[in-house]
Amino acid sequence: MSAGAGLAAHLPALQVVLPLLSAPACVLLYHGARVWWLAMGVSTAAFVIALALLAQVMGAGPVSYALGGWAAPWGIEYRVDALNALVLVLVSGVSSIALMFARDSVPREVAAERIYLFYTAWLLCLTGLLGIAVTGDAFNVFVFLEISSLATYALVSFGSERSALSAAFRYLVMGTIGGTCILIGVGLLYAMTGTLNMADLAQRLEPLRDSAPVRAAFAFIFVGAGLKMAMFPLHAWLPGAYASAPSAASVFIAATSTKVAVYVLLRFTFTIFGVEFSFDTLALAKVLTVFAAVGVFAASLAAILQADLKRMLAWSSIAQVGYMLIGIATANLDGLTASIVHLLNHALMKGALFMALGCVAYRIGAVRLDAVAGLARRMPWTFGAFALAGLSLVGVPFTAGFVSKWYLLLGVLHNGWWPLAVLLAVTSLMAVVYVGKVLEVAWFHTAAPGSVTERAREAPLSMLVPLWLLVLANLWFGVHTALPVGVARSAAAALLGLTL
Amino acid sequence: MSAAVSLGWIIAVPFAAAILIVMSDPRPNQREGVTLAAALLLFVLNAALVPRVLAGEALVLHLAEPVAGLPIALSVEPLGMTFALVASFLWIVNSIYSVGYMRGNKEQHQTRFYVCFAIALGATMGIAFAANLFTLFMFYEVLTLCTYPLVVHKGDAGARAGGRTYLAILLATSIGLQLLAITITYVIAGHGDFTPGGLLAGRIEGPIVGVLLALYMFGIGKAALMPLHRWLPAAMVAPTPVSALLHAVAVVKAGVFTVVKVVVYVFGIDLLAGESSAAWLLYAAGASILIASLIALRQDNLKRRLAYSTVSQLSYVTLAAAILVPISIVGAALHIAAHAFGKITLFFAAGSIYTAAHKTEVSQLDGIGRRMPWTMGAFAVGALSMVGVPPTAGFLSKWFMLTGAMQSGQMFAVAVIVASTLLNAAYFLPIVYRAFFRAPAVDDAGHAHGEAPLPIVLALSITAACTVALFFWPDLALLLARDLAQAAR
Amino acid sequence: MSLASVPPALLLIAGAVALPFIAPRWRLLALLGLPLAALVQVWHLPDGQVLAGEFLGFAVAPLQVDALSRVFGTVFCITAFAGALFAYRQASLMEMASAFLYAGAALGVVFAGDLLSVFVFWELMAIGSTLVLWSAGSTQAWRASMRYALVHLFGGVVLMIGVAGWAVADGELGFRSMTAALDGEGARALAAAFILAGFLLNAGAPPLSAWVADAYPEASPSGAVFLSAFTTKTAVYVLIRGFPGAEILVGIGLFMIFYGIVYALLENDIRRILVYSIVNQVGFMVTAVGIGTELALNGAAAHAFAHIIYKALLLMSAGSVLLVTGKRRCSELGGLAQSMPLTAVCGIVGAMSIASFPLTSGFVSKSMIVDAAAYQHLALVWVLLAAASAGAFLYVGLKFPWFVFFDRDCGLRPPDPPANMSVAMVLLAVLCIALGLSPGLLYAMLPHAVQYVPYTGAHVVSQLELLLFAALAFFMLLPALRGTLTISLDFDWFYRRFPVLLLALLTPPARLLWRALGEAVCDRIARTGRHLARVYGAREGIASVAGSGAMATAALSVFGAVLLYFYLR
Amino acid sequence: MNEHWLYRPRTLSRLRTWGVGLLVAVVVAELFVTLHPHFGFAGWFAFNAVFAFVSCVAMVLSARLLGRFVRRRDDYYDDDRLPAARSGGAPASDEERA
Repeated sequence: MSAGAGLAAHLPALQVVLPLLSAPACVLLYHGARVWWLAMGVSTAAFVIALALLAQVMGAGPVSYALGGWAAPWGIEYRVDALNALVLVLVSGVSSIALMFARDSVPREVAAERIYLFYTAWLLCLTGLLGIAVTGDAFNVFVFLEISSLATYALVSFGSERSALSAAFRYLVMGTIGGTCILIGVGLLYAMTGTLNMADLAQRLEPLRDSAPVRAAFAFIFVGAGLKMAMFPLHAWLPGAYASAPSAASVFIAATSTKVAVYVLLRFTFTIFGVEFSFDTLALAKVLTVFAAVGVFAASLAAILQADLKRMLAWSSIAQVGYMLIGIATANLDGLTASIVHLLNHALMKGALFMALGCVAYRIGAVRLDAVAGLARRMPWTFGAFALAGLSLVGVPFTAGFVSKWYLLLGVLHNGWWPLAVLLAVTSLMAVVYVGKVLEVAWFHTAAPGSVTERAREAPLSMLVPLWLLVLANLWFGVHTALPVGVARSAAAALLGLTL
Repeated sequence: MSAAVSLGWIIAVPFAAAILIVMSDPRPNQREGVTLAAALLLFVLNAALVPRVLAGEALVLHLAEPVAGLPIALSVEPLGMTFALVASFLWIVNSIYSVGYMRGNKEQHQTRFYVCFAIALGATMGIAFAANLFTLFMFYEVLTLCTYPLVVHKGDAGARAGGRTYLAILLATSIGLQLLAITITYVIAGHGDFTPGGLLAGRIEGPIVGVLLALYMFGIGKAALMPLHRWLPAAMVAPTPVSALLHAVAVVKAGVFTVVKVVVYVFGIDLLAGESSAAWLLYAAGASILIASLIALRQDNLKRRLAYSTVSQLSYVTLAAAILVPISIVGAALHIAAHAFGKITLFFAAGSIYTAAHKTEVSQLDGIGRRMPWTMGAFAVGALSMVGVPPTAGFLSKWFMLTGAMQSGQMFAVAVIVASTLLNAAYFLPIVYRAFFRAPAVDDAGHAHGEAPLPIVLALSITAACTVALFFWPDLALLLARDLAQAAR
Repeated sequence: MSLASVPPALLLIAGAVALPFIAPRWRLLALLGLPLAALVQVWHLPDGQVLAGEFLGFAVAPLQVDALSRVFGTVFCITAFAGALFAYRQASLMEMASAFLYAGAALGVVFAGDLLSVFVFWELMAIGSTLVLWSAGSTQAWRASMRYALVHLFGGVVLMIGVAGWAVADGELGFRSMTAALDGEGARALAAAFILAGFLLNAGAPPLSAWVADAYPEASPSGAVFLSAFTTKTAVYVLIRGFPGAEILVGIGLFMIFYGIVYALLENDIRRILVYSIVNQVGFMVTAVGIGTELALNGAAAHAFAHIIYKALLLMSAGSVLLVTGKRRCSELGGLAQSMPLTAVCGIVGAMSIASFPLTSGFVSKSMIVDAAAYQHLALVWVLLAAASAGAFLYVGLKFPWFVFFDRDCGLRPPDPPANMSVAMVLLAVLCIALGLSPGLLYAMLPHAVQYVPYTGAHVVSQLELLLFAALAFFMLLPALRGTLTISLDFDWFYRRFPVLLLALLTPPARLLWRALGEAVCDRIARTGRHLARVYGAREGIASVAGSGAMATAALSVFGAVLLYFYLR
Repeated sequence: MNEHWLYRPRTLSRLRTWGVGLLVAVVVAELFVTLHPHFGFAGWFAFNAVFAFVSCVAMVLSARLLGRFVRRRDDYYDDDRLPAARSGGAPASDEERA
């Protein structure tokens, strides 16, 4: 009992420490299968912990945990409220499902003797992402960001194609710039306030709002986060990275890393700098809407014109990030709810889509449009899943995608931003086009005679199960919206300083 | 059985039927038996509702609320009742017809055909009884998706091309424009429940009204308002029963039904009548009536000619709604029923000709009326109804449209009706003349054929009879339509 | 609906529907029996509303009887009977059924007590007559019938607009005189005007008079008989009931009279001559309705009665000629009296009647109209009517019989037509004479009491002068009257030729323009597409995986911009 | 001789004389009846005769005059069709089908 209670008290720490410690353990275990089991176990444990935390938060309000017993603001505080609880669940959950998928997928794409390194990187990445979400310390955010980023570069570089290395390198360069920006930003804040604890920062910044360094800090952090989340003009690293990473890694990264960056932006703009400073003084909304709007449109258009399907999905991810930014820009309850729900929903749909492509890659290697001609008749389950997830991406009612898009439209229209509403409609149509294109080719075109497609079989169960888990999640959260919307709403309310 | 419950059943029956049909796959008789039974049951359930509707009972069934503020609910109102009655009755007839047609032409994938058909009817019922915009939109999309397999039934390149156009236009318009319009409505009004007098009444004014109206009218692609009509001719690659029940009744009527619902229950005719920015609809509808007729004039393929005639006839309903006086709303409601009976008869005839004589072009029909007197007789009745000549149903709706037009002094509408009457005659009468008064062309003097299989002849005779009967006994349709006009006030 | 109140219309329409199912040997019985039964019913029905009900929310009276409707009902039944007798051996089953539908619809109109019923039967009549035309089977007949059908559907819609407007303006649709409303203002006036227009179109009034001469001559020999009887006369009937004394009708009527004469004078096709004379004679009736006195209205009704009979007779004899010779042009005929005396005699009787020779039906009816004008001291009208009477003798009373049965011998020696046709002709010829000898028969039926006495010495003498000197003019101008192989353009040019010309004129430039536009648009689209593909597509432009250096600079420039922005705020 | 009696020269001349006689007789008859004209001019002697002759001549001449403008060869309309015909809507004319 007391043990249980004690454990419960240390959940925030465990959330990070567990994957952190098990990462080196992977190196020791070495053997591929065993490593997978470890990673799987740890990730699942992390997922359970995250759920427990979410339950706590929704029950008893924000949880604060002083690392090493040093009370904030001197020590490092782990602070969990609805928002980051949700992010924790998302990250750990996706990681677990992606690992299920990875079991058979990875050996196909990663040389056997390097698999254990792959999972090590995976766990480190997980650590970083969870850490960013869980910590209440600005500098700590930077540290974990770097951990996750470095791990991610590694994961990308495991890709089988030679382009993977260059993509990873490019990602590294941009990621480092982003990291540095954030570091400088945090440094400036520390210089001005002498504290790194977020809550503390928020208070001490009150008087210094109009000072140039604070504005600079804001700019640094904004751009830094923007780089990490591939906000439109800063997106160039993403397509290559997602496209050339191993399928399982693509699933994991695509579903999580940008989301966490969005979380960081939310945290800083709302919790630390505060709404009125960010939106009234600096009129952040303008910048965001411009970047987001252009991004959503350009990225969707690019997605339509891609021949490589993973690249297509990567572009659509950039567009989706744009949606989240629009939601943030509205700075009203509905808009923010939309962004936060979309963190989750986009993870679900994009995860599913990348998994489907993983299945395709598993069977026929290539994931180019022309290669999947007529494949749907050989892999109906895979493409059935792809279709459903695609509908969710488009935002058809009764899929998760509809929920977030609906709230987003509400938020946008509350501010009377008609043009944006139209833009959303148009880009949804573009989504119809690029998803529909794939489906049409896969269902109605005929395979080139003598191609691998003709001999292809349905993907193995071990990959279909996680795939369909995500698809069903898409449908489930499309109908039972109470849970995600509820959490997101309270999170949004907290960010806006409202009380529901 | 409480009314609300029976509402639930009305939605449930077709979907249940679909499942049963799947399960009875290898056994055609059982499969078609299930279809027929379901159709009958559905019609009975609908008919049972009529007295309650006429009594003015408000029947609401709250199903779920997936997203806060977006309940999925059903409710009965006169227009929906009319639509549901017509659709469910014609489903019976069409099932009889389908049996004859699908077997007569030895079509493939018949089970898939009947399943999709049942689902389509379920969706149609959902549209007819939707209590709010969101529910309606949802079933609207279901209808689009579940009719797609029917359109591409043949599976060849042509069918796929047609299906592509079909899906592209319907999805694009509904997701791109209609959903946006619906959202805007929810934001402005706070809810999307259809309310007599219009749920936007008094809430908006100025150019935005015209814009929103445009979003709706072009968002409702199924109403085939030009230039968004292309999907309808494209859908003609489908087997004739599909063209008949879905693309002359269920799907297209779902479109104009939504149009009328939007005009009456979302905007309210007073709001639109008072708003100059909404005036464009009348002219758009008129233009699409005339242009479609002119195109129909030049089609030699019988089904295509019928398709374009449908496009123009659908815009009749839009036009009637756009006249914006209660009496013309009556016309709109009546035309939904009247055109349904007439046009399904025409399509039945086309299918009958195809089955018996394997002819698809108008120019091949010389003297066919002597071999297939019942088919072509029914065709003649349907044609007269399209022209709007008594004693056929078409006259009723035309009468109320004209009365409305005269009442509101809309001389443009009057002129359009005059012109389109002549055009309709110009492209339908030649067919009748050929069939009955020309000697059969020389080439097929050799191979003789008689009437189509009995189920087909039976079906088209029934619908033709209904087309005439509706003229002599319009009372029920009229009562429902008048109630609708009341709600419009 | 008890047997006593069966509408005469229903008898014929039901007959039309049933006809195909009746065994051939009973058909003749049905064909001759039904019109007689209808005739009996017409006289058996009591006055006033026999059937009444409610339709589309309006009180309707599908069966309402008074003297006026009885006059027309009677003559329609007689014509249906004679027509059936004349037709039944040659005409196709389809034609007979159509003719009965047509006649039934006409009966429906004259016994309709409300505008809605009038309209319904009006449209039925259009359908029936179109079917009669179709039954002729020739391609010319087909095209003419399409024009005919479209013109009449147009008239139908115009009428419907009027009725709808009347329903809105007046609230109820009883079929009464609307002359007053016509002179008034606003919605009622508009509605009345539409109704009048609809009626006049069927009467063959300008500007759309051309449909009569365009369509009727294309019908089969028997078809023309039916067609000549019903459509235009129902129009006269509804005018008498709906617009008595509407001045505008006088002008329209006079125009029709002289239109008929002039075009008939130019015409070569014998049946077309007779058809132009329909317009001319209906013109007399329309004028009478315009004059609007009791005498004038009596005259209109009486003249309609007489006209239907002698016009049917004329078309029968012309039809017989066409049937036995296969020729329809004056210039190809002549001297047929030698071999078909009966037809010739009947034709002459008809010609005398239409010229309103004393002792013929035309004399007793047309005189009423002319004198009605006189009694109203309408000098000009009277003069024109007198001239027209003379002209009538000239252009049809003489031209038709002379060029067909006498004049130069065309060398043909065809026999008289089959017995049934001859009998029908004789029947009608006898009727013409009978009415001429004892006008009382006719006058007794008329809606208003009649004190009119046609046979005064003065009247007879002056009429004879008029006619005989017209004859003198005819023979003196004979060369000028010979038929030529020509047709005469009419208003129908505007819907027969003008659109074709317009199309021919506009198509090439339009096509060019369209192609040009199309190419322009296509090029633009293609170019935009290529551009987009380059900018957003796989390897270059936005989607390019730029070198890390480029990316870094891009990122930094963005950063610079943002920083600047936040400073300047 | 087999010629029909109507066409014997004697008949014709006889008819002509009878006709002229008839004309004269009708005019003379006017002396023995009392006209009661509604209009003054109608009372003039032989008014109807003259009026009929003149007006008929006038009508014929005016018709000829109009004829100059409206007369066409009687195959003038033969190539016209309903628009539907161009798309096989209206039946082709017999000569085409032959």
